[in-house]
Amino acid sequence: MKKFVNNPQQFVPEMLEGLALANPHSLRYVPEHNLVMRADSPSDDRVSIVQGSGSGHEPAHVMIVGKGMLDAACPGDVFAAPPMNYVYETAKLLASPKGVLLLVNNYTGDRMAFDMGKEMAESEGIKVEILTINDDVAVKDSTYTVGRRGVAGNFFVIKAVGAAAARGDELDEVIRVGKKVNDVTRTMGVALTACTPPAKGSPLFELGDDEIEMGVGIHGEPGRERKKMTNADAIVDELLDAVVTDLPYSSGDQVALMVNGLGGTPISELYILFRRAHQQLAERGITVTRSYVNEYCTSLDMAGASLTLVKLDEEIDALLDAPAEVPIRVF
Amino acid sequence: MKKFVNNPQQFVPEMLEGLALANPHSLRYVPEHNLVMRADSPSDDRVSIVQGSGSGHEPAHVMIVGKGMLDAACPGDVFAAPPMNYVYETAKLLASPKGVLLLVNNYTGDRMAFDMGKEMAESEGIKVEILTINDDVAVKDSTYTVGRRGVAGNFFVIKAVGAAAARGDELDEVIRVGKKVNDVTRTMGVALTACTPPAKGSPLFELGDDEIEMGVGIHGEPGRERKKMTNADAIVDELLDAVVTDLPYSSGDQVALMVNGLGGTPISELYILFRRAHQQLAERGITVTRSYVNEYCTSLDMAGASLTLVKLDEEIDALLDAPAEVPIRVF
Amino acid sequence: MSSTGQQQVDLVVRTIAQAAVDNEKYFGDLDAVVGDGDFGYSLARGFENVLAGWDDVDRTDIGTFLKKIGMVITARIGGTSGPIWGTAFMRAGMTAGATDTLTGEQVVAMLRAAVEGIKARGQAEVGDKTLLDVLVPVTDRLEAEIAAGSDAAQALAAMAATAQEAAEATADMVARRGRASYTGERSRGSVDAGAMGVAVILGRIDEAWQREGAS
Amino acid sequence: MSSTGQQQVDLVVRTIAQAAVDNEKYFGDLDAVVGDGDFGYSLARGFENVLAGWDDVDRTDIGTFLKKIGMVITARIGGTSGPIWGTAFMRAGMTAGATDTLTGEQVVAMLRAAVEGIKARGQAEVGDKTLLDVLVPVTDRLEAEIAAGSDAAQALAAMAATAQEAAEATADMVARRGRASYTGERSRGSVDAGAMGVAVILGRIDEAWQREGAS
Ligand SMILES: Nc1ncnc2c1ncn2[C@@H]1O[C@H](COP(=O)(O)OP(=O)(O)O)[C@@H](O)[C@H]1O
Ligand SMILES: Nc1ncnc2c1ncn2[C@@H]1O[C@H](COP(=O)(O)OP(=O)(O)O)[C@@H](O)[C@H]1O
Ligand SMILES: [Mg+2]
Ligand SMILES: [Mg+2]
Ligand SMILES: [Mg+2]
Ligand SMILES: [Mg+2]
Repeated sequence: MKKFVNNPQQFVPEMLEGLALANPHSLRYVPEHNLVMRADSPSDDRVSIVQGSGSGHEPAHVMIVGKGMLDAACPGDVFAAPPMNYVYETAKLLASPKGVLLLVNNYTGDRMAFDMGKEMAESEGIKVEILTINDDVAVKDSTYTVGRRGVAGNFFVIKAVGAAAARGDELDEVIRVGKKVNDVTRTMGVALTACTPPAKGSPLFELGDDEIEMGVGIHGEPGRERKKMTNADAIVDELLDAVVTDLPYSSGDQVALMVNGLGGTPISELYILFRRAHQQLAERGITVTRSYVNEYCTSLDMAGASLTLVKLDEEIDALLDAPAEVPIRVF
Repeated sequence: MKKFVNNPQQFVPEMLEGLALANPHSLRYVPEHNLVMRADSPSDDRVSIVQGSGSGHEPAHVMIVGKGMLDAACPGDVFAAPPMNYVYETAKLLASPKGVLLLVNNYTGDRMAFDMGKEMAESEGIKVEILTINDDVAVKDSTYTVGRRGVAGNFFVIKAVGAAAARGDELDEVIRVGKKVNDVTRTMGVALTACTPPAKGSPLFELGDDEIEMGVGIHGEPGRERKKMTNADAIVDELLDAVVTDLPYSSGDQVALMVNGLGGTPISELYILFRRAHQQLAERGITVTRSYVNEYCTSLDMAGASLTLVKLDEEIDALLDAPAEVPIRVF
Repeated sequence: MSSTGQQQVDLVVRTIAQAAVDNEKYFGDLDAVVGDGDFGYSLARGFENVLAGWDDVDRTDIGTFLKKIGMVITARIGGTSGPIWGTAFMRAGMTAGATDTLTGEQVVAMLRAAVEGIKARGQAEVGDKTLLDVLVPVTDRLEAEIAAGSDAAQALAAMAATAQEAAEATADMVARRGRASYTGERSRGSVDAGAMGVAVILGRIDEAWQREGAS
Repeated sequence: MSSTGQQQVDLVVRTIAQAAVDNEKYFGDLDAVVGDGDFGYSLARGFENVLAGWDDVDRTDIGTFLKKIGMVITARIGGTSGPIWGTAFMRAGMTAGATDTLTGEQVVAMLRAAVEGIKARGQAEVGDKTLLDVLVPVTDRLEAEIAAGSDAAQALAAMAATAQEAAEATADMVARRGRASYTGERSRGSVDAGAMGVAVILGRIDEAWQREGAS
């Protein structure tokens, strides 16, 4: 393993320490609960927005804590949902009279921890709700499984509920907005290489030199199928077809298009994917009016990408357009 | 090679096409000259700022064209300086009565192309100057070589001259500011893996599983020495020592600290490096007042990072603080 | 079947904790096949905490002791395993209650309570390819051994054997719960990490008991 | 030594262009050792352009022809090679002037002019480990061959041999110009990409000439 790591067990705390040092005025880091929060949260005038999940998806979610987005991120260890206690402590620290909204990507471990944490917080009189995000179309929803996974699309839910909370919306209204965005958001990803969790020290799975994993999860979970490597355009076409036909998005729709890098893919390649996706959507009569090309929700150092579509209307467009101020920035 | 590529020869044009599609209102893409420019440039009231260089360093420089930064980027093919004609055409398109400033990283090919392009533009009455950037301390300057390389530190020069140009400064003044920033900026990088140029299709150099290249160039050029892999803190200490002692930066200084990812390293690891660098600078009595942790100037998909320091004074701090609006953004 | 006291409970729980720490890499590799590879890491970090606070755990009675262990696990272990394993220990402790000794029948009742807790927490059933597919047959086997008049050592040896078989049998199942379930048919062919984890740990308890359990 | 006309100039330039295209990978690999690996790509893309516009190049006279070729190269080839190779062709063309034939002495003068152009453009000298370390001995050799009364074919064969030796000798040098110079002592031990490129191309010219040059 060649990574910038000291003690793999300190991977997350050291990262959070670095984040806090880089943002001394805007962030507060609470090491006891592995927690990063806005220095000026909670506020009596605002629903507090909290996102929890395993680590290893940076910038999601610790690096999008800030004005107009998250009040706090409650990360677990790499790829592991936070233990219930962290959730409980986070809810307590972020308690606002307007309520706390816990955003949870749809994974068994995360849902359990947040359900339990919520119950404990409620038993102390804190107003808490959970909103589950499940945008990944890779694996067909079925009664036998726990439902679709939550992946990069959660950025849009966060942005929208962050904007709604910032303008003072009540908890119910914030939840309505978040659900609405989740309902029109779909994602699928592909891996060119496996990621290497620091504590494991070797690739999480084996992919041949000419193989890709179509529909991969952001924790390296297998997806739809393992396929032969092909060119960028063909990969986009397959991802896009799966995403477009799922909602479905149709001719006349205006959409936000996100090309999200999974950690090891340079942004030059992401724009090559974006180009094709934009062109193919145009062919289907779908207009891209908001563009997102960057790393949003990664899988450590995995080479790969995901495509996300959000169907826009005036309300969602305005929420995505609202200002924000977060540690992940360029200047 | 597993990369998102169609035809390797179309790597740069397809990326630029994607970039233009994602920024239809703010950017103009001129395929004949491989050029990306602000849609509203040139302006009679502003010196035009142009950066040229080979491609493969994205987001540098095509993704930082926008208000407060570059008026145009004039990229060549991957790792190859643009041909002289592109430079000449760019200067013509960006010609402003206040002048055109060409920013050039210090490499033989780039300097030749820009010198020749400048001469040609001048012969048509265009006011053009060149500012050379050379922040890389990896290889000792000597009369035998062509001088230090220009690497990630050029972001700070761009940001400063962009801000100076935006407020209407004259060309001389913009150049003064740019030189001033370049003079107090130092960088060194390290590679954990080699990058794979799309047209080559295989890694540019061989690095053993336990080896790193200390002082690597952003085109994969060898640096100071090949060493055994070690932990994150030890790597930071070596980079930082080289950078700090070069200017030198000393106790009482206020600095901007940049941890720049080289393309294949996730941002989580960059924050682990930042943490150590910040702590070690504090031990030396050097205060970090501006923090930059992201990818700025990459080397395709290379895993690795560079550290940059800029010694701040009020003037530089204000320029770095000025607003900007560029395609590389999160929301 | 003779009764079991705090000393034996200590032995069993400490063996579980030590086995989790010792098998960090193996359990992680099992989880990497169709999961995300963190099962070993999560268990190891959590049970390290159990061992670190070992001497200070409240031992007023066996029920209290197990509930406290459950709380440390829930507080410290992330992922799916924290809530699942924490719930199991807490339910077992609640069922044991304020007692200093346990009969075989009581242990069966505790295991049944743990199973019910896991089912409720994970909304999982036998056959979903989880640790339940080992825990349930193991509990059945204990019940049968008691009925047949086996002593604790005999019962444990039998349970360890059943666990190993049951864990291996999960290879033929399709995962319907947890992260592995996303892969559908592709989850077939490899054993469930949690199920094999329980089997390995039971093997270690069996060994430890034969060595020290009677003392 | 007999004189050379446009037909032979065509042969030489087309051979250079074709050799650059054919050796893209090899030249790139040479440049990857202590450079950035793009030398082959840059030359190939530029000379592809030369070949694509081949029939339309202005052939009013040899000087004009070479200058036009130089302009295509400068316009199309990036990196260091564009300005360097473009300058070489333009200087050679300027020295040839408005003529339909070239004597051996004229070719020597053209090569000297190209060398001076490269030196000025690259601020490089013999011994800096660049293509100059092949071009200069090759020009000297041509001059010596002419003095010795060799014909064009003999001279070319001799030049190709000299070029190969000179290119290999660059392995012992430390780069003082170009990207390779950053590596200092570490640049020793591998040949210079540009120098070996010129040698390979000269070998191809030699072959082509023996095959078609007399016609
Ligand atoms: N819903 C569930 N109910 C019961 N057990 C489960 C459930 N989901 C997963 N498990 C068990 O947990 C194990 C995985 O644990 P762990 O790696 O901690 O979870 P995660 O998927 O969150 O990374 C699985 O092998 C399985 O035995
Ligand atoms: N300053 C210089 N003057 C003359 N030739 C040079 C100079 N620098 C480099 N070269 C030649 O150019 C070759 C490299 O060309 P190329 O790969 O296009 O350059 P770059 O370093 O810009 O990628 C070297 O092998 C050398 O022969
Ligand atoms: Mg997990
Ligand atoms: Mg180059
Ligand atoms: Mg797991
Ligand atoms: Mg080169």
